[in-house]
Amino acid sequence: MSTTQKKTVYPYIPNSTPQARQFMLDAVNAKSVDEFYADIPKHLKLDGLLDLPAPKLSEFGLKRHVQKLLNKNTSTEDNLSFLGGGCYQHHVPSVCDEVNQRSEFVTAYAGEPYDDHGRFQALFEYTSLMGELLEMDVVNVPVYDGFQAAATSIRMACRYTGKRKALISGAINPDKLKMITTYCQADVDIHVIPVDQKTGGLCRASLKDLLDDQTAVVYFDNPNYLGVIEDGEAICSLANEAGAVPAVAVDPISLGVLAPPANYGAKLVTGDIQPLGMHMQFGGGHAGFIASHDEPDMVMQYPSRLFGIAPTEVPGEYGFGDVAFERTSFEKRENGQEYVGTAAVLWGITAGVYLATMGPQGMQEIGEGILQRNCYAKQQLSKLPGVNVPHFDQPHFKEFVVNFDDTGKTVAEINLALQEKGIFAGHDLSADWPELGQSALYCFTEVHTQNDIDTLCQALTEVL
Amino acid sequence: MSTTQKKTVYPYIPNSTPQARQFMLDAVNAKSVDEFYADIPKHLKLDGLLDLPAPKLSEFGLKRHVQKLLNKNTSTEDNLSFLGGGCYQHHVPSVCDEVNQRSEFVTAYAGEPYDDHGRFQALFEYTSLMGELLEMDVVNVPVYDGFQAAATSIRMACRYTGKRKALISGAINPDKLKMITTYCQADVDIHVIPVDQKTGGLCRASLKDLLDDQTAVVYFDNPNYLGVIEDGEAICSLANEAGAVPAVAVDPISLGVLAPPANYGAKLVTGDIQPLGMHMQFGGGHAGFIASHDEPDMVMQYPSRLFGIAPTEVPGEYGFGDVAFERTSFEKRENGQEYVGTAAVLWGITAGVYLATMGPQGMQEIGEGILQRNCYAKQQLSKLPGVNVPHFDQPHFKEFVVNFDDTGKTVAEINLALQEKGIFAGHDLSADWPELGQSALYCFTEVHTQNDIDTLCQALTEVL
Amino acid sequence: WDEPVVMELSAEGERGILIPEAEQAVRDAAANVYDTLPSSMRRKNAPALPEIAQNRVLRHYLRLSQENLGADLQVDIGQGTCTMKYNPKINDQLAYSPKMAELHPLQDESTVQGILEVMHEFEKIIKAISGMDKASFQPRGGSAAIYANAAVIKKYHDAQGNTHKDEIITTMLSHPSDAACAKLFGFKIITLYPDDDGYPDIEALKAAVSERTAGLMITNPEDTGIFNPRIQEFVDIVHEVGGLCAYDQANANGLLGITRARDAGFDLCQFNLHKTFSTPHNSGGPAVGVQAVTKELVPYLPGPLVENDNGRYYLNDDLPHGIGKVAAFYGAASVVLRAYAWVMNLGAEGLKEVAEIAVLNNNYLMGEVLKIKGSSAPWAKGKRRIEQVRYSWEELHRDTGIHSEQLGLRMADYGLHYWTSHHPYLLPEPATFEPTESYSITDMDEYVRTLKAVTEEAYSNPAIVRSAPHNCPIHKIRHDNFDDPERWAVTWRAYCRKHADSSNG
Amino acid sequence: WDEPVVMELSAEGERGILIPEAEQAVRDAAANVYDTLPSSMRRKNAPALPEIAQNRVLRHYLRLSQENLGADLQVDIGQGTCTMKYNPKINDQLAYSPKMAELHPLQDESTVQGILEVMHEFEKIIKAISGMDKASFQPRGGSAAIYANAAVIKKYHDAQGNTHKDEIITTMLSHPSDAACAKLFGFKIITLYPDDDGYPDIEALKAAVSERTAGLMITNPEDTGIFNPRIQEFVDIVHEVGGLCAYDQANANGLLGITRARDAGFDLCQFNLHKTFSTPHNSGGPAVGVQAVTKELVPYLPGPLVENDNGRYYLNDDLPHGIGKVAAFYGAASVVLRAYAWVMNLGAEGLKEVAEIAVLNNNYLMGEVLKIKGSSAPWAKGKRRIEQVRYSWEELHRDTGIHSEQLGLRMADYGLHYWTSHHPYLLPEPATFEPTESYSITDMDEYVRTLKAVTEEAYSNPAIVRSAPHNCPIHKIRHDNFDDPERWAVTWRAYCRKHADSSNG
Repeated sequence: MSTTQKKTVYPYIPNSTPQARQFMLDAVNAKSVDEFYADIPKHLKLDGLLDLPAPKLSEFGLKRHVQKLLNKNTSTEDNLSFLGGGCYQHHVPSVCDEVNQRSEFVTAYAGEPYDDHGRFQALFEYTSLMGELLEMDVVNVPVYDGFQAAATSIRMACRYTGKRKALISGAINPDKLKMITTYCQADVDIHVIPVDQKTGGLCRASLKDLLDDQTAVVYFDNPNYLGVIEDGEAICSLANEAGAVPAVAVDPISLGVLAPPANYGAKLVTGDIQPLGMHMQFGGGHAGFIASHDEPDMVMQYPSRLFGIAPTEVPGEYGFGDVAFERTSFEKRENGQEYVGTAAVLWGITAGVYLATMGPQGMQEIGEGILQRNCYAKQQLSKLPGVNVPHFDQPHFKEFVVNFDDTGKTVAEINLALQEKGIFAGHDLSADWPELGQSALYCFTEVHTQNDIDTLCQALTEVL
Repeated sequence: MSTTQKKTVYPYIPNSTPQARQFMLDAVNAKSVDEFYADIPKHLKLDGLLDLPAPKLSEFGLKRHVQKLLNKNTSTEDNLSFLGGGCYQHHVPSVCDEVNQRSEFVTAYAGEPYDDHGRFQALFEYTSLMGELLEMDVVNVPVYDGFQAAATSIRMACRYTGKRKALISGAINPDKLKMITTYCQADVDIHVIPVDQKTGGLCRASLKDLLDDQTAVVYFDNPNYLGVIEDGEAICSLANEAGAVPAVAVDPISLGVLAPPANYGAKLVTGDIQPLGMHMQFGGGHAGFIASHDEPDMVMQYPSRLFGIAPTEVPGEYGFGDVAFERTSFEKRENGQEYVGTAAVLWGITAGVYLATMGPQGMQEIGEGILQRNCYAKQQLSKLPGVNVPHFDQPHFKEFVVNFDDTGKTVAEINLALQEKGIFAGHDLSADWPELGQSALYCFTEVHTQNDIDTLCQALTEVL
Repeated sequence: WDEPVVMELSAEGERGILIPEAEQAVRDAAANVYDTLPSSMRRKNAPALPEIAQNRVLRHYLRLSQENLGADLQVDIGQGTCTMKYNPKINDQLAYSPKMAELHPLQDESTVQGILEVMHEFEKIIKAISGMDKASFQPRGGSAAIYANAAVIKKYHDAQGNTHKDEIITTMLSHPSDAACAKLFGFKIITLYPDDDGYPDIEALKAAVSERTAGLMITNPEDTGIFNPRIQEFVDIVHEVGGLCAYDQANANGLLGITRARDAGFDLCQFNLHKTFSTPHNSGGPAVGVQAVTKELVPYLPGPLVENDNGRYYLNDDLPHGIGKVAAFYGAASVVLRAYAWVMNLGAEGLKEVAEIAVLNNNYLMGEVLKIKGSSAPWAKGKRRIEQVRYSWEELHRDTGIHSEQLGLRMADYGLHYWTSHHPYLLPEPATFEPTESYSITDMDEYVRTLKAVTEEAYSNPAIVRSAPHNCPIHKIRHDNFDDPERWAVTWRAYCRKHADSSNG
Repeated sequence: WDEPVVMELSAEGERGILIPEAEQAVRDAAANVYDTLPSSMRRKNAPALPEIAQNRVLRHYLRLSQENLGADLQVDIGQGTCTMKYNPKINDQLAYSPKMAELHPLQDESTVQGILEVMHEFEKIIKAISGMDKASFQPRGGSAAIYANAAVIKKYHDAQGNTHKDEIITTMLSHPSDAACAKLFGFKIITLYPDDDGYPDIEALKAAVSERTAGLMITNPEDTGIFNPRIQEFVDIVHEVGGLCAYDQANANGLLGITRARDAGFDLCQFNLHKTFSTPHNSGGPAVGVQAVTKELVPYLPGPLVENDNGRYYLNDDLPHGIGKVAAFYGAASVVLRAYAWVMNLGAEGLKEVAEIAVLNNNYLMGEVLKIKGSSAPWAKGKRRIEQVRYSWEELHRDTGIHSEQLGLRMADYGLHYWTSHHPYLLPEPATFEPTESYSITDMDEYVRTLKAVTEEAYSNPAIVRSAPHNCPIHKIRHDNFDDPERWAVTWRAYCRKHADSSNG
């Protein structure tokens, strides 16, 4: 009656039936699978089974087990969230989910431009759409995330200029700076440009001091980590005058209303496409882009794959393929540029769907709506007793710093109290940015209604 | 700055741009769309706009609005549920969701066997898989639900025999009986066979009394509405001896362990495929099947579409098409059999996926597991003070009656108390089945662990 | 793909999924579970289902899905009368939420307030659109709603003691279910044919009505796309003899916010949510047919109705005079949810835009189609159409010998749908196109361009059209297997039995 | 489908989606929002994105998806080394849950205990499988984990003051990233070539090691499927000179539960969850490369690590000696979730079954492939392989002039993948097949049958192979557009600029 005695046949392993196993062993004239492992020395072979938890063999048992774990999480659908700091809550259009959950894209990998034509075209379209947003002619197949893109852009600039001094704006995500430092350690000398405490922007005077003819690159985020929109033109001009490459990291969702860095002199532009249709996924929705003008010397510095368009033998038909493949480590191992591997193609396809769905007007409206909400939130928050917005007069996109020093409470205390009211408050900056005192980074996007902002203010009033 | 003044362009309506509208008006030489409505008398034309709520024009606004409504629901994923009574909580294999959410199936409709070959094949496979489960050669394209299938089977039997007396087991969902009564009113005389209070099964003696040579059909559910497995062979024999068609409604998920009605003499078999891979959806996951042997006189009684297989002009290739289409109201209007229309094809495809995934062993194991859990639950529940299982000694599949008369509490009171503990208790039978006193119908399937059953018993102990 | 029938994929012992086993204590308690079972109730042999590993099952069905043309994949204006419009993905997403998908219909009302509110709010919307006083979402399809309307007509007359009323009048170009469903209740069916202009013949109606007339069940516009301007007269004529009038609104897409069933005097009507309200066709259901009626007919509606008592929603099944049940539980609630979301996204202005663009698109398309040699739009010459047009290829057939159906098979080669029409063909060589509001000018032009190319083939190379399809998943099917009881096979087991020697397997 | 580039679908004014507008009060408050903005920061012209209605966007991408061959759709054993296995749908479903998808990485740890627990539990699993003491899921891909390993090696030696250690040894048949990532840290790369039997050359290793050796980064089995039996000697030799050994476990699928990295003495290793642990390849990521190390190297790991303090999970970023960050936040947590679910479904016995069937399948496949005329499996003659085989069509090429790559293009005509190998080709006319545990005997036989048919064409009708593909979405691409800066075009705007006259659009 019970089947426990019988060997388990696994639904994911067709040939786990005893019949199939025996058939194949017979076909290859082997007594047991051990024969295939003959090259593994006996003392390296594991005795017995791995020490793993008892399996949930049934799909239902597995589902229930994992769901129970996930139910321990409280998500941003459960709570109202004002967290930003590099990962953003935006509306994900349903077409993005529909396309990126298509089995054909989910389970594809490294097929050729013929059998996987659709993937190549979708990626070429992604780079083309990004190209319009950025007003640049070259955009890479996505790298891991904005951190990676930034780090690579700095190395690219150094190779391009043949110099090794990099000036990096301090108004940057501290983790990103750590990543860059590790990534560039062998070939780049990193200098951090301090933040102007008054404006929350890069300190222009310091930049001038640091900048010299040995400088390969001036790198800054715009909007920067503190949400401030930098005067990119002024900074890029300084860099260009000094013969350094201006490299700008940008939030692509801002580009319906903010100028693309190419327009104010940037030569390398990077960023993270997570805002363009990716769910946050606890930080799993990131992918990085690198863009430049179509200057061959710069193009040859890309470590990433670049997909180009070309006619086929049939008039009117397009095909796609790798541009200048010999740059890559796939082709030249350690003599290629940096390295390349599986990164985040599905998010590139998705960002393409996002931009095609949004169109020029959608991008303009979403940018403007975010500016407006930040403006309103700044005004409302700074009305609360003891609450200050230190860079109130600066232009902000999406986020800004809120200071609580005058309330006599720590951000940690305030955030805990808000969490009990179902609100994920702004990210606590006090550890990484002691100079800002008890401050938090609050983020407002198109998902926030006036009522959400008012709810936050009301809750803060009760908490403070 | 604001776009509120401009005409809304709707994402779902490409030609809602002013440009497109004007282009088409020009092309057809019309001044305005009013011209197309010239045939509608002026006084029938609506003045102004419909009185509807203000729209949520943005996808995000819409999503948030509807999610807020849905969040007022508590689902069977939130609570532990023991509800059955015709709609059942089973595990839905992920492949079922994957296939029935495929855009190609979701948005298809009435294409031809060539352009929609996949849909035709998937449906033919569904009927073929059901045919194996039922051991019958003819299975229809799904009708609306098991209610519809039962009602139609009764009319089919009457047409087949040329008689109009139908005996219907009283151990039936009361709503189903209502549906049958309305559906059959013009041509069928309905007689209800009472329930044997002791066994919870159809009263065999009454059946014998009611049965005569004018009887067209003896219809019963097996397992019946109270969860009891009827002695189908005994009942079918009586019907067959009297020249009546034995028509049995069966829960298809029971057929890995229970005999298919064809094996005990049934000539028409119906049921609902909701258990075979459909989410409950507040009752939206239903679809009905009707099956018979391949007897031409019976086949010609089907109102539904029947999909057959046939070779094509290319050897080794199959195609699919409508069998005996001229039976239908599509072809013969009021002279066809009953009527046919859009019903529940996607659930048919899904049930096919379910059966192909489960295979013979899956169906056997799931049936056995359900029998076992019911057996255990019966034992545990009847140990509780004041709790009785009136048909304890009968074989049950999936559900059984639990009586609370001796607790001095009503089912309504008990269920409310359990609900506060996060449990959806068994369906209250006291209104529809006063003869059972304060009783409820408890359902146990493969989704219930021992711990779930014990949790129920513990909660009942606390509540009683 | 050259994909076998699923039964042919079986490999002994393979599993597609494993089942949660009962715990040891449960199995022990149930050691004798089979003993109470009559032995004839125990299944002796496992069902001969195939044994297939999970990824092979999936691969099979994914391949079949790719051999199918959903509206999402092409310009689906060739299935006239079917109203193939865009089914927004956000609505599907919402419907897949566990808060919708995992609701049991017998849960306590306090735990399903959200979906009840949706149903109640959507009923208000339907009332606004139709002018009716009450609506039911029980019927699981358009024909089921027609059935429910016929049942209400029957019940109403029974309640009035109108036993003499045993005739229902419909038109030849109304959906066949209007006739078939009425017949189910024992009504005699009187079918009006179109007059020379394609309008339902009012003289024939006058001749048909009598004391025996129980009701009129009629579509408007009919599948010709021609609106019957005398519709109110039709209603009045039937009302005069005490009959009820049911408006089959399967073709309502061009009329949303333009005119309402109630305004023309109808007593009942029905909408197909999977047509007019953009819910997916799902390859042929699940669906919802909305039944809406005037105050006078509310007592006869099927149960339960969704009611609101001071903000608390509940299901009212206390309908002693009602027709009872027409479906299990409450119909397909998740379809109602999708339709609600669709209307809430558009609002009153948006619905009117839907209607107007559907009609504008249709008239634009008609202009383009009629430029093709061999085509015509008979009846109501020179008049505009509402949301679809019944065309005729009579001239093309005369010129080339090619039938409308053959054009359709050739269109399939180009990945486009093409539907002739419901039988019987009142017009020779018919075809019906309905662009809805969901297709752009470019889309329509593409369809017409292909259609033109096919008709040109009919003139220049009729053999290639006659032998189509050439570029479909399969080639021409041998139809003699479908009507001969000796040869038809509705299941694989029947096929194997009847065609053992010719089997490919 | 003959689907244009998305930019060509634009129609003036169309919208794909509408954006939630800020409320009037918000807009009023922000009336002067642009005033603080430097004018050069304001975008002057809207980006030249296409304007497309929603259903047309969707139709476009759905069609592209159908022009793509996912592993779900075919017998994907032709992409050797890629470990194309079944990606269970249940794991995707779980990952799409809002409780995973809608988590912000900076939420308070108390609100993300579930996903932290998953990561912590999965780390235990990785520890069991590798024998290592600690694992990080930060790297967003296999190469990123190799990068992280190189960084740890660098950091370790820096911390020890081993400034003289500036060489990394790898093998020519290890993944190119092993060489490239080490190079990033300024290491000099020494590459060992296989010996005559295809094994990494131990004599060459002995010659290569020195005081300067910082470490060994090596795959085993290499992409040949040949297990290096002297692997422990390799490790010992490097350890003797104070180097660290990193095991690139990209090819671990045949070794799960069979042998562990730690047992052979390795200090670091890495796994690709999207290969060995069945998470989807996603057309090339997102992915996770697991980095696992011995106790001694834990201080150098990237942060944060997931720790458990009496049942409370937290993120430990207090790693003063660590390499810092290698990715934003915590890598791709939903990929970890899927891998966790996969292992939890199989358990220890299941993982061993995975390995054994992957290896058995591979050896069965090898037997069948080698029956095809013109094929060979050079190196380690007559020996069994682990999970894949590098084949050579040298003989076929000699006989017919057809290259391995051309066979691949012809296989594409039959809807099957075929991959030659990473450059450079150490073997002439290489091809690499890896059946994994996910394919059945029938599947493998089907693949081999097609391969055989293609090779027979090479012998009988080489022209048809040489001119392939014939049956793909597109025809042969003119490759001269990809390497010439005057002609390459990585975006549509570049294409239009450079090829204005030849544009199809």
